[in-house]
Amino acid sequence: MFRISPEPLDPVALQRQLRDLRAGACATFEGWVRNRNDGQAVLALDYEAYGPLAGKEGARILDEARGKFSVLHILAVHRVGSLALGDLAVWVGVAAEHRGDAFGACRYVIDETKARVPIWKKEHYAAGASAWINAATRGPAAGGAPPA
Amino acid sequence: MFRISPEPLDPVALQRQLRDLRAGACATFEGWVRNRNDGQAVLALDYEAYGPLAGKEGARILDEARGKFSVLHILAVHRVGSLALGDLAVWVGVAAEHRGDAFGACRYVIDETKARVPIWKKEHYAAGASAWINAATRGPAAGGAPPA
Amino acid sequence: MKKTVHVRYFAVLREQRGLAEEKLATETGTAAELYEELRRRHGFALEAGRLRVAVNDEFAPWTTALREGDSLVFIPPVAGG
Amino acid sequence: MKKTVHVRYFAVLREQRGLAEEKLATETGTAAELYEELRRRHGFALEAGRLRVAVNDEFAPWTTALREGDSLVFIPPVAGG
Repeated sequence: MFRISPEPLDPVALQRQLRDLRAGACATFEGWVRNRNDGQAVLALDYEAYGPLAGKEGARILDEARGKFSVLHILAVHRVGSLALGDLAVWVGVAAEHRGDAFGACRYVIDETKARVPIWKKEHYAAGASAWINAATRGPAAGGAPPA
Repeated sequence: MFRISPEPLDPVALQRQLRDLRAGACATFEGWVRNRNDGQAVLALDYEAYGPLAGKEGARILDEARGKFSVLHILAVHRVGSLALGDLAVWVGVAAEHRGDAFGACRYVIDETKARVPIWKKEHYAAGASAWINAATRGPAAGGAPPA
Repeated sequence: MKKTVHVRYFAVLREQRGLAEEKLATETGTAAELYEELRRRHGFALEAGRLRVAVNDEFAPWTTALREGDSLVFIPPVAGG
Repeated sequence: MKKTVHVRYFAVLREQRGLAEEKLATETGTAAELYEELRRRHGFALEAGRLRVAVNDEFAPWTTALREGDSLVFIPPVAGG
């Protein structure tokens, strides 16, 4: 299942949903808010999602992963809202009989999620500006960074 | 750090040791005791380690991973003793700035641990026999499986 | 051929538009034409080539013909994770 | 050339030997020769080619010459994880 969550994620509760006596391997990925990006000191982040389509596209990614890898359970949750440094932004967990499939599916889901799911990230910098990531244009930053 | 633990592993406490505001990615791997192997129903496992050398070889693997990938923290713990179905046998966690390094190092550590660290696994089967994994010889199973 | 469509804005477009959604009466025929009209009107920085478009909560070609009551979202480059 | 060495047994070798460790007086010269002697004596199923050997808690070549007081471990195929 793929979910967008306005509430903080609980990795322990999430991983519990993957438990299966047939599984020999569980791979998880957590994306954390880090304090630097592209050389700038980051203070906080906002994530925003286009919920209905994010849910559909996420579900398609999970289906694709199930087709490419032999897995028992996949779960992915992306946080939205205002996040602080160190906060958990995205959690992906996969249970499989064998570790190759667990790693492969987990990697596939996070890679495709970042590339395709309509979620946006705005970084707030120590220098005072803020920017929507990936939205820069050739002119001034497209993210509302002040001219200063 | 690489450790052998006779006590049950606590993934929450382990992952807490990886926290770092510079980290954008955390990949973890858990090896679980599964209820089948090679077509046989498994009831339980015993793990046994040659502690001093397991610790040294594990530390070398972590050093190799640090050389191959850009990581902030790596932690790996392997359980020994009698384990039940679903129990956590091995935990590997990696925090890194970027996810490619986190996944790569996590995969490297579990692959090399399984291939090189002197730890052995005895499976107990529903059919009554038991066997040391990988220790089979051309003759009868080398693991003390009864002739029945 | 005037039709009324519903547009929701996210992220950088929401900020540049100054609102999250609006109902629009338009004479444009396709999603691409509507985006160009809005871009001119509101000065959106991003070219259509950097965006995708969703019609009625599903990805759609830019050439999709607009129909009365359609819901549109112009999707800036995503950045989840 | 008789020397006394300490041997610890793990996993399948521990079970086939029936004990976890022992002190041995041996006239064999190398780790490989000692394993063959023990294999003949105790009927170990695994050939040396399937094993590795550790001398004084470190992997060592099978050709390592035994010295008085050495600690040896014959390492069956590993199966962690």
